[in-house]
Amino acid sequence: MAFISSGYNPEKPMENRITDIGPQHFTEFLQPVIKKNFGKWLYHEILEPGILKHVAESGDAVYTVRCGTARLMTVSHIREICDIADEWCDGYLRFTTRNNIEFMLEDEGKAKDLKKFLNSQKFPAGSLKFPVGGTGAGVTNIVHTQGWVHCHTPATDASGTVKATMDAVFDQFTDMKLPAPVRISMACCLNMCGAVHCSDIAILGIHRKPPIIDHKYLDNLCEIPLAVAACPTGAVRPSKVEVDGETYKTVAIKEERCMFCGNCYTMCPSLPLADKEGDGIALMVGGKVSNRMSKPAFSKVVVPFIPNNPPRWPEMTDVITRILNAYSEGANKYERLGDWATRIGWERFFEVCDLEFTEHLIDDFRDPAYYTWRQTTQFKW
Amino acid sequence: MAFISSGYNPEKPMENRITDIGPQHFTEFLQPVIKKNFGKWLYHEILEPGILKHVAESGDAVYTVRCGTARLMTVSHIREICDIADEWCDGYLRFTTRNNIEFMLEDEGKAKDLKKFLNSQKFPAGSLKFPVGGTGAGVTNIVHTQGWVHCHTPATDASGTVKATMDAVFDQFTDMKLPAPVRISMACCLNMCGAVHCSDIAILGIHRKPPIIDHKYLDNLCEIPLAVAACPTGAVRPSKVEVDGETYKTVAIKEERCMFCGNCYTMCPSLPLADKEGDGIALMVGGKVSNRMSKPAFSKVVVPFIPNNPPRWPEMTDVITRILNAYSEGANKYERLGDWATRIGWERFFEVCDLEFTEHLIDDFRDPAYYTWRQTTQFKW
Amino acid sequence: MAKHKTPLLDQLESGPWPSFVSDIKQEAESRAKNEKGLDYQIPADCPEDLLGVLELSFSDGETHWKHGGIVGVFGYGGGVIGRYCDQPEQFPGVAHFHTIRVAQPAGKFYTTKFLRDICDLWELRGSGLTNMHGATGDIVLLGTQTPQLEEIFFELTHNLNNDLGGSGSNLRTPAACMGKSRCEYACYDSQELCYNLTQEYQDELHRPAFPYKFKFKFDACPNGCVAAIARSDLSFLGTWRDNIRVDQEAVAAYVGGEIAPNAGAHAGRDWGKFDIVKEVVDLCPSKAISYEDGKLAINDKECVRCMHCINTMPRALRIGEDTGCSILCGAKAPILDGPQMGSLLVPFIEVNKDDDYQAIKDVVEGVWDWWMEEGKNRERIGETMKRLGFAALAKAAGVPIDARQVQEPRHNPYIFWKAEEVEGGWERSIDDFRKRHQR
Amino acid sequence: MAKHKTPLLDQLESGPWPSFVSDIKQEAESRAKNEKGLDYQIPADCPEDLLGVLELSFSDGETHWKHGGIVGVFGYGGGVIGRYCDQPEQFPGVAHFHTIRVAQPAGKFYTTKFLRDICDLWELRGSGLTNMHGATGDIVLLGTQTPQLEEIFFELTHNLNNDLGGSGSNLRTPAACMGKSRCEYACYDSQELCYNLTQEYQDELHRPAFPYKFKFKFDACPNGCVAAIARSDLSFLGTWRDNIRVDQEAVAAYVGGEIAPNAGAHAGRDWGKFDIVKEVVDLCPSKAISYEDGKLAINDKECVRCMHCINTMPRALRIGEDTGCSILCGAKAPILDGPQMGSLLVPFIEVNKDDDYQAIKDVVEGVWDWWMEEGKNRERIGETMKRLGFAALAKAAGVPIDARQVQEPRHNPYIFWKAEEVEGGWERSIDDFRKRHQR
Ligand code: SRM
Ligand code: SRM
Ligand code: SRM
Ligand code: SRM
Ligand code: SF4
Ligand code: SF4
Ligand code: SF4
Ligand code: SF4
Ligand code: SF4
Ligand code: SF4
Ligand code: SF4
Ligand code: SF4
Repeated sequence: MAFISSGYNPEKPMENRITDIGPQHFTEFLQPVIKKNFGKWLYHEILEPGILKHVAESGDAVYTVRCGTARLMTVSHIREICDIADEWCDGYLRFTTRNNIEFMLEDEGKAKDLKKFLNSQKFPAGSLKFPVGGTGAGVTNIVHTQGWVHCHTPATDASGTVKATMDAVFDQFTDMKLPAPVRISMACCLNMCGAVHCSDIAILGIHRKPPIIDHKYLDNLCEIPLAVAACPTGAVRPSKVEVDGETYKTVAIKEERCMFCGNCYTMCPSLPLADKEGDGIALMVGGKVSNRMSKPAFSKVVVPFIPNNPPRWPEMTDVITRILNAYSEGANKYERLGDWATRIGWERFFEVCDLEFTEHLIDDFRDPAYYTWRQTTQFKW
Repeated sequence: MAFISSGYNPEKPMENRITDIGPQHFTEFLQPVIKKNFGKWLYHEILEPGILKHVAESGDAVYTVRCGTARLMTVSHIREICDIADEWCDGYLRFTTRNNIEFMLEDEGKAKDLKKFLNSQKFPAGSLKFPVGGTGAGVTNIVHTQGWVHCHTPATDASGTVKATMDAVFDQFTDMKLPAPVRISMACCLNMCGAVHCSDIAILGIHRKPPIIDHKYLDNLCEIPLAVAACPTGAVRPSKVEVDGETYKTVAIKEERCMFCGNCYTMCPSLPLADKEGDGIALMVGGKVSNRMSKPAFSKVVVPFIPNNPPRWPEMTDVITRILNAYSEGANKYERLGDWATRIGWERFFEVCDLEFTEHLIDDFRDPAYYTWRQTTQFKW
Repeated sequence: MAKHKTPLLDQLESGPWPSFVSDIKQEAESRAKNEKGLDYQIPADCPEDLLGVLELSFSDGETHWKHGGIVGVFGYGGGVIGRYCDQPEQFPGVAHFHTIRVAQPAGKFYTTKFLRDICDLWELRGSGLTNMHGATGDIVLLGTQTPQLEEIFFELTHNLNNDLGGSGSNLRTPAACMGKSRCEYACYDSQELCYNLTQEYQDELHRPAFPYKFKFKFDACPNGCVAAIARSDLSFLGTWRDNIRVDQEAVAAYVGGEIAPNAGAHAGRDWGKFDIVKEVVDLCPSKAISYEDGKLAINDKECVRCMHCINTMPRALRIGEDTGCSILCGAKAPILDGPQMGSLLVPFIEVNKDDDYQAIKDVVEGVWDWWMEEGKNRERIGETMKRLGFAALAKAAGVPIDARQVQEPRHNPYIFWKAEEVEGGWERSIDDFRKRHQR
Repeated sequence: MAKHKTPLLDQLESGPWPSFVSDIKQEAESRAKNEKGLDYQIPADCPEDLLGVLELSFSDGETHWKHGGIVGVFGYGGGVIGRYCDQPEQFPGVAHFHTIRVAQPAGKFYTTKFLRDICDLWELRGSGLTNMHGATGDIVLLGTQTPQLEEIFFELTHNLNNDLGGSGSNLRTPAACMGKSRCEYACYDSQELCYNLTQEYQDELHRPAFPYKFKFKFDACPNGCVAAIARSDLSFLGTWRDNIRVDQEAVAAYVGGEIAPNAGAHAGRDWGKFDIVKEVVDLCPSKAISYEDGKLAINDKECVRCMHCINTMPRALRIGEDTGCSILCGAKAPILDGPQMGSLLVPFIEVNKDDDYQAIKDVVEGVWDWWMEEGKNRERIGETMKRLGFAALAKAAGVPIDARQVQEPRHNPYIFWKAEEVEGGWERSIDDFRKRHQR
């Protein structure tokens, strides 16, 4: 490999340097009809799963074909997407906030043709490249994180759990037969980059073993006070330890105080948590973000632990489909998953989803825990 | 005065001693029809304000006439009550959990006569001795505390504020024209012996000046560690102070951390809080206890401070009647005050009650404060 | 004529509501007259001095009572609240002014005989002033002096066959709603359970052994007339497991306007004709009721037993027959960390007098043992359970974990797993780990 | 043929959903073939090594990535996440594997030209793998080595006219919903405001000066399509102050079944005929809607602008015309103290491009100044406001106190009064007090 210079001169880093320009202005990227009718849209229709029609005050209409992606995508794949956009959409496209691709066209017939075309594109091993769907009252793409593909703190994989889940709920992606939209999110550790704290269904990687302490190296690699300060439960304290006859400055961990958040590990690489048997998945449900009818709500933990069972995490997808089915049968039209569970009562939720309620599902973290306990005699048998 | 011995022998305290006998069994005190139909009641009716009729499976009926009291009552007054019970009710009566008296009769006509009689009894200066009412959808007697009559920590008086309030809402005691019962409670300091933390309307005495420290005497009168531990905000710490050339072990108080709860004073008489200008009343509303329709709920502070203005606290009774009127006009039948405020929104509550919303009404005490802030864009103009 | 001028208090003699000022004045007068020729054991003019010191507070806006010293009766750690005036020279009659808490009978039913005995005792040996009743439920005798305490106790126990109530870090005097005595909603005998537990735990009531105070209250149904859910460390609320009993004829009578809804509780205003759909069906919190073709149907599996429909149509609807109580734990006033309602610990327990309520006592004692072990000084059980977690309490109480104990599951994933729950345990070696993961 | 056997990953090639494994394999193949004859600046086989290390994780259940060192481009404190493999000998292609966050255009609209340029750059200088997009909103370029960082930055800024995104204790890359570009519900131009603030605060975005990370997100209406209220320290949600516009003819068309409710979002199941009372009137959270005689009436004063009726009948109902946004503060994931949604700080503010959004910037800067002054290290603003109180934040932001900021007033009476608010102040002498009150 020969180093190819971009023009950057390491000797004079400030030479020709361009900084602080931010992204380009979004209007550079707007499809012409979109640009023309900017701020003048009148209404929309979902013509069929994955196809939206937006009509402007001018009478103009734009047809959007939405399709799923794996988010983790290669430049080969992006180029293929560009080819399609060039051929069908004059070189314009967009990504949604949930990592779907939207192709915008001006002709309804062409939009429907594009949907057919997209649905016919497959990877050699058989999975679809561009499944159309994700609109209306169904499941759309999963917001997720890095997992074992790129992060140092995950308790599970992201891309793998997401692929397994989307395969399992694929029908709900292409149809619109649920009572309301169901948003699934995934985060591979308690940092929750996937912001699973407010999703209808959330897949969350969790650790269950306290950090192992790499005493010999800790003081070299970490700022002990930062590691101590990082622990929300005060489980970490400075300490000295003798290993092989030598004394090391290090930390000690009150293991019974640990709730496996990994914060200390974020600050200190000598405190790894990962463990094949300890790590796995918690499932949370009933969060939402929109202000429609009910207020935004947090997700609640309903399954405290499912072991990692790659590549397809069948125990996990089994529970997810069970919850989706129970919701689909029980909820009213327009009713989000959490609103349904609240209406029927969480005691009933566990019954109809055939889930076990265990002590781990009762909040015991800090004062606000109290607000999740039941302070009434109102409950169901 | 000559000491009259009861028979107790101070030399031999254990002689003849009877202990741990508790109260008498309640059946000793039950009126015969009550006793006969115990556990066999079928239904009840409120014949008119203050008169209840309970019908048993046997067909028996008992008529109860309920009347208000000042709670702080003398033996003369109790004897007068006994006279009435002897004359009308074969020597039986009861007190309610809200300090009303109930006279039970077996004849409807006599019950109505008794009501008339009770309503005609007055103290020489004009107030009624036994106003009949307190049933159904109205205001009943106020649960309250000691105030300046007997306690060392009050920030206001109890009997006085209660008398002023009951005079102001007297119509609501004798009629049943509110949407639902309205329970008023009174507590003269943050200890809240009146349990005002869950009342439709709560009158609460509050201090607003940090304790004065009686440095010279503190160490003699108090256990310093207990006083330090008592403070929920950690405002109190051990300290030494020089007064008049002598050094005293005492405490220091971080005044800006004080929220005037009086806990330190409970533990240590050398830390008095009482102050004419500092002390006064906060009003809270919207709490409830019953599980009917909605869950039990805490009262919320809606007026952070009203100065003590004895003997009649007119500013306080003015706000109370304003709230009652707005509630009476705005609420649905069966709807408790807090449920009404929640339904219309607290922003609207302040508008219709013509109350000012100030920063002091925004919770800033500990983590749960967050749950009272608004985490949605849903609000009213 | 009065010993002290009380211009401010005098203003509280007007207005319709019973005036405590007028009442105290009448007592003062009665003691001054002393028609019975009693040899008052504490100053005869103490009611006047009480008015005097109160008037002083009304004018200077501050209390004039000091902390009580440790006063009480031999062998008991509670029942008396010591109290001293901070202006004893000005108000000698109330210089010492202790209160006595007398255990009230469950449900507060009385004979005049009993009350008159109390009055006689208190006129002679106390101020003649009382609270009927204290906020916890006791008969509160307001103001006496130390030498009278044992005398009063002796007379109470020997002549009135009655004990003192609680104070201090004890079990406090339990209280019950009137329950089965006169209420058709009673799901269990709140008075009997109250009486039984009060007797069973006399030792805990009289001798401080707890970290702090502890209260029991007994409501025989979810209406909560003794406010148990808000005001007692353990709250016993009646409920049922089977179906609400419906009398369709009576339903028709309500719909037809023959019976006033809610037993006539709203008679003071014209709310229009009773509308069963609007007033009952639509207001059911769990939407368990339907009304079609003149028939009311309740889906009892969905009912949360809130009492609304029953309260509204007491002649048509009755509580179920498979009754018992729910136990909630931890209610208290806001000191120190904010107010708490009771949290549902036991969704349902039978209230069984035949075995002396053993199942209930097991729960009570489990809770106490744990609290006495774990609770800090001056920490209410509600605070202990917040600090150590609901599951720890449930375990201590021997109560199985149940989804009904929560309003909703936890929002955070901060689960405190234990080593024995995790495959392979927690023992791991960094060297093994480093075989798989280089530094 | 593949460098590593990946039997577990291979199982993820089946099933309908797009397989990232198949995609990575296609990239591996393309790089192996290298038809364009590129001189790959990082190992050509890095996609294969990525599959290899991932397969290892799939089989041993643990990640094989180490903490990143401090890598980045000169003068910036963010935009690059350093990452190293803990088995570099086995997987040399990914031994160093840093990600680059590239600022995405507001609303994520693209031309293929721009995307192809990114692809060319990343094929040459990176792994060829990306995330479209990261959870914050960036284009995430997945995997390159340290020497390439400045080169990539140079090409990005010079050739693509685009900057890096945020990471570290900076302002993070702001994100917006598609808003006015294609949505009839947009109450303000979320993309323009996002763009403007991003440009205004480039310094805060690139140079860490905050206690911790800080996120902006812009939703042009309360539907919240970019999840601002849950995922940004300051959330800007569109709203309006006047009336919902009603087209009664279109209402009739919905009722008549001519237009599918909710734009057809429920077409996959037969939910029966549209019932305007059940589906709209009854579901309005503030019961502000009535439907009588074929006319829909909205009591706009009671409307809380939840969007439900508009979402359900987009052709009949439109948002108001006096539009702007609400600003909420403090949303974050649960680390450390539990999750937070944004709390309503500014009920309504005009979104005024004419004065360059000055009013909004005043709020932003007030919040920042306070947080930089008061915030502890690694404390999100949501935690600071919890610690110091909402009123302190409002004051710092220059926002008046308003009942709309709370869901309900405080439950505890623990008000921190200040000396200057209390008549007579706090200075008192114990001697004066003792004149009134003896010890
Ligand atoms: C790349 C990304 C996940 C993804 O796959 O999309 C990501 C990846 C990381 N996040 Fe994140 N976060 C990402 C969006 C988020 C979000 C979602 C959002 O912004 O909407 C959140 C939740 C919202 C929030 O901010 O609270 C999030 C909450 C965290 C946290 C917890 C912060 C907290 O205050 O609660 C951490 C821990 C930390 O900062 O130490 C964290 C830390 C990390 C680090 C830097 C790990 C670390 O401790 O050093 C991860 C680097 C992974 C890697 O190797 O590339 N990340 N992180 C997302 C950024 C991509 C982008 O720029 O578009
Ligand atoms: C006598 C008393 C019980 C006792 O053991 O002393 C009692 C008696 C009755 N209550 Fe009560 N309640 C009594 C205190 C309470 C309390 C406690 C309190 O106020 O501190 C509550 C809880 C209040 C709260 O939620 O804040 C209480 C909440 C109810 C309710 C629920 C009302 C609601 O709308 O939420 C009912 C049902 C009803 O009113 O139909 C009820 C119903 C009843 C009935 C109808 C029960 C019956 O069938 O006889 C009784 C007559 C009601 C009436 O006065 O209209 N009772 N009731 C108490 C009278 C207090 C007084 O003097 O005014
Ligand atoms: C007499 C009574 C008020 C009344 O006028 O009725 C009362 C009076 C006092 N209470 Fe109370 N409490 C009384 C019922 C209550 C209640 C209501 C209840 O029991 O339903 C509560 C709220 C419920 C609860 O327990 O939380 C109550 C919560 C407190 C507290 C705060 C305790 C807490 O944990 O939050 C204190 C402070 C303390 O214990 O240090 C307190 C302390 C006190 C003291 C002993 C003052 C002290 O700090 O030493 C008061 C003595 C006053 C006096 O001079 O007589 N009192 N106290 C009530 C007892 C009468 C009775 O036995 O029937
Ligand atoms: C394209 C996208 C915005 C973007 O800038 O990329 C978008 C587009 C639309 N959203 Fe959204 N929403 C988008 C993410 C969201 C999110 C964010 C998320 O899921 O993380 C939410 C909040 C979800 C939540 O509450 O947890 C969201 C909550 C809504 C709602 C409220 C739904 C509800 O029942 O609560 C509506 C109203 C509706 O569906 O009628 C809505 C409505 C719409 C409309 C109808 C707006 C319009 O008039 O065009 C768009 C088509 C909806 C559809 O797909 O059926 N959009 N929408 C996002 C598509 C994501 C995807 O690929 O699936
Ligand atoms: S959620 Fe945790 S493991 Fe996953 S990308 Fe974020 S920080 Fe890394
Ligand atoms: S994992 Fe979290 S709780 Fe456990 S020691 Fe580390 S920082 Fe503390
Ligand atoms: S509320 Fe406070 S001042 Fe009043 S009686 Fe109770 S402890 Fe005393
Ligand atoms: S009054 Fe309360 S907050 Fe103030 S110093 Fe005393 S204990 Fe602390
Ligand atoms: S709590 Fe229930 S049972 Fe007891 S008196 Fe009240 S309504 Fe009757
Ligand atoms: S008791 Fe309450 S929940 Fe049960 S049916 Fe009646 S109204 Fe509904
Ligand atoms: S948030 Fe509102 S304005 Fe923005 S895309 Fe979603 S629906 Fe449209
Ligand atoms: S926007 Fe929501 S609150 Fe307003 S009228 Fe429509 S449904 Fe009701």
